[in-house]
Amino acid sequence: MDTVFEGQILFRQYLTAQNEVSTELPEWARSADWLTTCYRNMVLARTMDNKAIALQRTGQLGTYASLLGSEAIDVPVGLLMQKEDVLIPYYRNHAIQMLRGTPIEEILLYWGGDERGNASPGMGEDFPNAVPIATQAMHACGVASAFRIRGESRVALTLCGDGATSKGDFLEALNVAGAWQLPVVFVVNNNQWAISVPRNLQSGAPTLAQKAIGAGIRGEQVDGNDVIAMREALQLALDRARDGKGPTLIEAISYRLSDHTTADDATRYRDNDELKAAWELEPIKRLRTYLHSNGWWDETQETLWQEEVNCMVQSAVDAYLDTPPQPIESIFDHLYAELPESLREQRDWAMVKAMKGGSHHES
Amino acid sequence: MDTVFEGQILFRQYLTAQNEVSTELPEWARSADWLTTCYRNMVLARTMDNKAIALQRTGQLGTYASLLGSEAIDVPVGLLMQKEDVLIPYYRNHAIQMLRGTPIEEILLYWGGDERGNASPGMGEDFPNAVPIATQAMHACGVASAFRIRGESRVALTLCGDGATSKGDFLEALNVAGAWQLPVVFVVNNNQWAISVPRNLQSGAPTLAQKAIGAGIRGEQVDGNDVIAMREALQLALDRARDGKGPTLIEAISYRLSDHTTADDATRYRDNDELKAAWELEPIKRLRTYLHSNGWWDETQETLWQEEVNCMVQSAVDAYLDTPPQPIESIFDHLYAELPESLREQRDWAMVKAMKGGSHHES
Amino acid sequence: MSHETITMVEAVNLALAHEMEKDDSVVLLGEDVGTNGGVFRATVGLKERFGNRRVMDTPLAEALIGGLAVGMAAQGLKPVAEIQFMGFVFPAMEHVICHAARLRNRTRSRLSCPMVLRAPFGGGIHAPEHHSESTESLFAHIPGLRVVIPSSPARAYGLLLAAIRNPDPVIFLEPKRIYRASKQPVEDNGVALPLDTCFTLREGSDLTLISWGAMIKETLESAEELAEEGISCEVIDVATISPLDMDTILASVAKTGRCVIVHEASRNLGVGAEIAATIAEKGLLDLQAPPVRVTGYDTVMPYFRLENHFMPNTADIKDAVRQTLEFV
Amino acid sequence: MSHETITMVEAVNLALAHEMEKDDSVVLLGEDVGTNGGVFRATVGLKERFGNRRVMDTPLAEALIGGLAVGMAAQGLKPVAEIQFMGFVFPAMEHVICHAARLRNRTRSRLSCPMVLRAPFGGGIHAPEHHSESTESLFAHIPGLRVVIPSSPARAYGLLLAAIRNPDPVIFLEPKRIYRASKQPVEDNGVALPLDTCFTLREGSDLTLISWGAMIKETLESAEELAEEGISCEVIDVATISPLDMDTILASVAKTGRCVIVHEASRNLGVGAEIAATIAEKGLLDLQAPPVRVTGYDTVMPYFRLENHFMPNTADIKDAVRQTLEFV
Ligand SMILES: Cc1ncc(C[n+]2csc(CCOP(=O)(O)OP(=O)(O)O)c2C)c(N)n1
Ligand SMILES: Cc1ncc(C[n+]2csc(CCOP(=O)(O)OP(=O)(O)O)c2C)c(N)n1
Ligand SMILES: [Mg+2]
Ligand SMILES: [Mg+2]
Repeated sequence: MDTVFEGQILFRQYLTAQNEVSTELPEWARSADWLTTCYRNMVLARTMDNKAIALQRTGQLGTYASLLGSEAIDVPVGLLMQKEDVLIPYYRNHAIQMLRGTPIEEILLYWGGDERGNASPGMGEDFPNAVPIATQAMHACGVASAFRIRGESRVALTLCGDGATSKGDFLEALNVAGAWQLPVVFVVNNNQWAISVPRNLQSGAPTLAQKAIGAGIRGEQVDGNDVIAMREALQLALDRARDGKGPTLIEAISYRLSDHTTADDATRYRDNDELKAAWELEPIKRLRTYLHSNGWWDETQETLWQEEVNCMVQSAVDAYLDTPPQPIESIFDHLYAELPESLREQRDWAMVKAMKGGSHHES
Repeated sequence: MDTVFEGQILFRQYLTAQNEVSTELPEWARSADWLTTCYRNMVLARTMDNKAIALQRTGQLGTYASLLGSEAIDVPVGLLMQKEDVLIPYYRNHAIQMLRGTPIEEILLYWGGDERGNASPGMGEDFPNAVPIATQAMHACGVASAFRIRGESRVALTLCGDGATSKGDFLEALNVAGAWQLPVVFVVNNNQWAISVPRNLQSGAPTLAQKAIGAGIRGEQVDGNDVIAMREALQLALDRARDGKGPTLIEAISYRLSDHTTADDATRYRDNDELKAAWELEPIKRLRTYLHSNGWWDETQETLWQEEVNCMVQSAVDAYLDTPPQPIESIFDHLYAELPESLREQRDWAMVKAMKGGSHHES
Repeated sequence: MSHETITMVEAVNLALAHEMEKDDSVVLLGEDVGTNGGVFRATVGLKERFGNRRVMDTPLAEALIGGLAVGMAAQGLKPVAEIQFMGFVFPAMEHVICHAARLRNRTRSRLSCPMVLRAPFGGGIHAPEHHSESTESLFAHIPGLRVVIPSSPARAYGLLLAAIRNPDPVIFLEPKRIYRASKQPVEDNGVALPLDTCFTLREGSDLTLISWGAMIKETLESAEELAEEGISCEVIDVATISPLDMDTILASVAKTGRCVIVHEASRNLGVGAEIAATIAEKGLLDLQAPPVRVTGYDTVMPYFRLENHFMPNTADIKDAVRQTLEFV
Repeated sequence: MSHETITMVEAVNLALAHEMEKDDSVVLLGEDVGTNGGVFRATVGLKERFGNRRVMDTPLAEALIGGLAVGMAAQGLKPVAEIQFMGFVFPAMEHVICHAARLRNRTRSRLSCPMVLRAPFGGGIHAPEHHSESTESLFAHIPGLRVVIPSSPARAYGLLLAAIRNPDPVIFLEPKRIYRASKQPVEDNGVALPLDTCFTLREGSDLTLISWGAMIKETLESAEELAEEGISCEVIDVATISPLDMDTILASVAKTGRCVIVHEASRNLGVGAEIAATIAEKGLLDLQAPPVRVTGYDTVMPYFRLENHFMPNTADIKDAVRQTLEFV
């Protein structure tokens, strides 16, 4: 029997949780610059995240999906994408949105149940959060197709979770990306859980990266707690896509250190020892240790930066809490470019009902 | 970088189009028994197919999907599946249906636009043809799940085309089959075309069998014009599934020698040279040559069998053409187990309208 | 025999447990229905009790959930599949519409599809986008399906038992806003409710209020408050949205001469359209006023900060009733 | 400027070619739309003319077709996506309902989704199962979409131009039974028709006939034959199914006092339900007889040997008209 296909998946890691260098470091990782920027933003991301959870717990935010444990995936994505690239995120990528220009108060606005949180001019052409799982993977292919049709050197980057890799949308998207050699990068944040469903129940495949093989595209597995590995993998994938060399699937191995969302209670289904073990691998401590050991970061800087970050987040929270709700007619005014005649009556009713004395008046 | 996964796809073939043995033959292929049975049924299948096309051309059948070029895939499937297994076919598997016990006249009835064509008691628990592409792959997993839940040693076997492998249903089905280690066999009839879309536009993957790798299941590529290879691959897959060793994906390489259906005209999009070349590889001639060269079949047998087969098919055609249409109330009577009260009025109208003098009377 | 005071979501759980105990062919599948017991706890304890062969956490894929259920049902199992929120049911539509609804008809009853597709639906719990829609109409339009919506713990119990036992596919939609809104004594007696009849929850003579699901709460409250004004409303819980029992509705409207239909879904082609159209067609001469619909707007369900504006409330219902009564 | 006598499917092709010529951002995608020119030849010649960057044969996956179109449209392209038959649209529903219909609203108009989803639909050509359904109602219920159905070559041309130019998603359903049923002179002048108004095809005083798509043929024939009996019917082609122009319909019913709605889709929650309900709600006092619906049954569309029983014909329409006129 002839072998008609052979494939393999490699695992990329430079810095272990024990602060050991497991693969020779790339040149750029031997200087402070990018890594401290990365670190600062990871701390900012986590601070924002903590604050959002606190807001939710006090009834000032809706159900919120924490990014805890994704910092080493999302911050490098946010730093490495070009402005003209397009982000097609899932619902856990607030750090990327922030780095690409969405003010924190607008991110909070979204999680506060207000569509204006998707309207920030800072978002440029980026997609809003995708709530229906994996649908964004196809939109990314549509965006990438538009780039190809117009002959633009831009990249569409999309993210999803490990659970999302089971959904047809993700798989159809990988397939068309391969068939059309689209300038798209798929990043799977394999945080080991899809709400209560563990990774091994999602798929019999030993790696999720090998789903790339089924679609005939490049795939690799990366330590998603190691920003050096993430930068290397992402830069390669982005460059290849931009240069017309086709799509890449990156499976970033991480761990969901939080509950699924604030509406979830992971202790119902998840072993506490597993969680503890995962905390040993977490990305911020790992990077901080590396920065410290190179003398690129110290306790004073840490304290100052944490203070600065607290201020930034607090003023964003204030701005968020000060934002008055949209007028009710907004639900009509963005439905179509122009209000259809047939909706005018409903819009009028809605406004009357919202007025003082109306059935839907909220004081 | 560590290698975390390695996989390969092998191509199985024993008998080439040049009547050469390319791999050592299995023991059973050194005797006439199974191979002549297989041959007879392939001739029967092709005869039935020709007749169906003729019926369509003369307005006595609806749009019909020819099986021409699939004989070496479908006849082995039909012979090797056990009666208690369940077939979940696509719309090109008439030969399997026939071999599993559906009278030819009932197969024709289906293509004549009559639901009774799916009702043959000969079909047992087999599914009817799936018209929406790839949906059957999931039903097969549902059937296989039922076997697993009840602890039965049965296998669900499902087929689809190369085009169908792009659809989420197929890919989600492969994935769950792997995750749950279901007793299911997926056979892809890669006949190189999905209506007008050639195989290379469907996917960037060099083989379709490697979609199994993405799902973490066994996959292999087989010469779908070589019944010996098909039997070997199928038997192994069926045995493994029955023994609880998990699912298999078989990519059978064939060629759609016909138009997509009788409603299609392949000359609009397909090169005639390609078609000619494909005829050189076709399965019936290949097997006949092998049988002849072993002295297991001769011209007299051929003539006699062809006559017999013609009679069988003709009497099925006669029976089909003699079948009166269903009464109109049949469209109500199988909608629910019991007719909902609210539909009684519509059913009554329909019957009145179908009566002599009614608006829908057909004489 | 237990006779507990329970919530609607507990009643769902009770019915599932009852039927799984009684009938081995009943199996559950869906996302997070196993160890987690469902994000609303509707299936809590069932995996522990009946094992993971019968309570299956599926990969994250709704088309798959629909397709698996069809395959299992064709094999004579009675799968009860959960879609985590109705807003995520769309990938399963092809299996529901093209297969579940048709398997019996397609095979002239050789095969059938006794499955239930459960999904929590509706707004009012301040949930994220896509977690609050009411699209029962999309299923109700499809011949071969049944669409059932309970509005109380007892009806959830009895109707879910009926849905599971029914030999055809049932879309069972659970108004999550009232999952825990109130408790009711529910006897775990295995008695199913009929799937072909509306429930008249309150008799009245001036006007017929027609509703279902979570809005039954506001509808009943409105009727109560209107009674204090001397207005006597009959309240009908449609419950079996499709096939629709128009006889009960028409008889009530023949008696009262006036009706107001209340639903949370968008107005255009909401189930209220069919009810109003049929009343006009078959009961025109009974009507002393136009059949009025009090519904969500023909807009996308707003994010939760504005969602209360979208949903009808008792003031809206009472206004519509008064206006209808004033019509001459 | 050509002014040819063409069929409806040729008019579709003409409109596509016109707009692709004029506007680089118009692109086509779908199964077999390229070299093959579509299974009905609606896109024939366009790949040769505009290249395979702008005319894309997709892999066989309808969810993908929907999802790609959303992504392209968000980028400012104007994708015209073909679903080969409406019976295969269901995998694309999630993208249509959750994304196309909402992208503008979700982003407060930062992004939008100017896509067209074309699909041939309806029965009467003796096609296999799933090739003959009429499920326009499922889309019409969804806020944020437009649903448009032409009934003649000229309206196909003008409405398709309007659909492509429209800044929001349009579901454009082509009644394939009349793809080649008749020819009409169509001037390739690039003039679009409005998307917010019904077309009154025939004036009349006794009764209003309301229909769309292929059934317009039978409806007009019925009106003609009834005219010979001295019955004067107004005929309205709804065409823009959603958002629905009820003003034109209500004005006509106010004039005639009677109406019959004709559609091929199943009755329960077919678009006729909304029309009848709104007539009852807003035009009750104008009605001299119940609004009657002549429709397909609430059954699965039968395989083709019985399909003619399912579809309304002129005898049915005329009976309904006479019956409505006899109502007192
Ligand atoms: C189509 C769809 N089905 C179900 C859900 C409900 N849901 C939200 S998140 C989630 C799990 C996602 O897990 P994963 O893809 O691993 O991402 P993670 O949240 O772990 O980052 C589910 C089932 C949804 N949003 N969309
Ligand atoms: C969901 C769906 N989309 C589209 C179609 C129309 N269609 C019927 S057959 C076909 C091509 C199938 O090609 P392939 O899977 O290779 O099978 P083959 O017919 O070549 O054996 C298409 C697009 C369909 N039946 N179902
Ligand atoms: Mg996850
Ligand atoms: Mg093929």
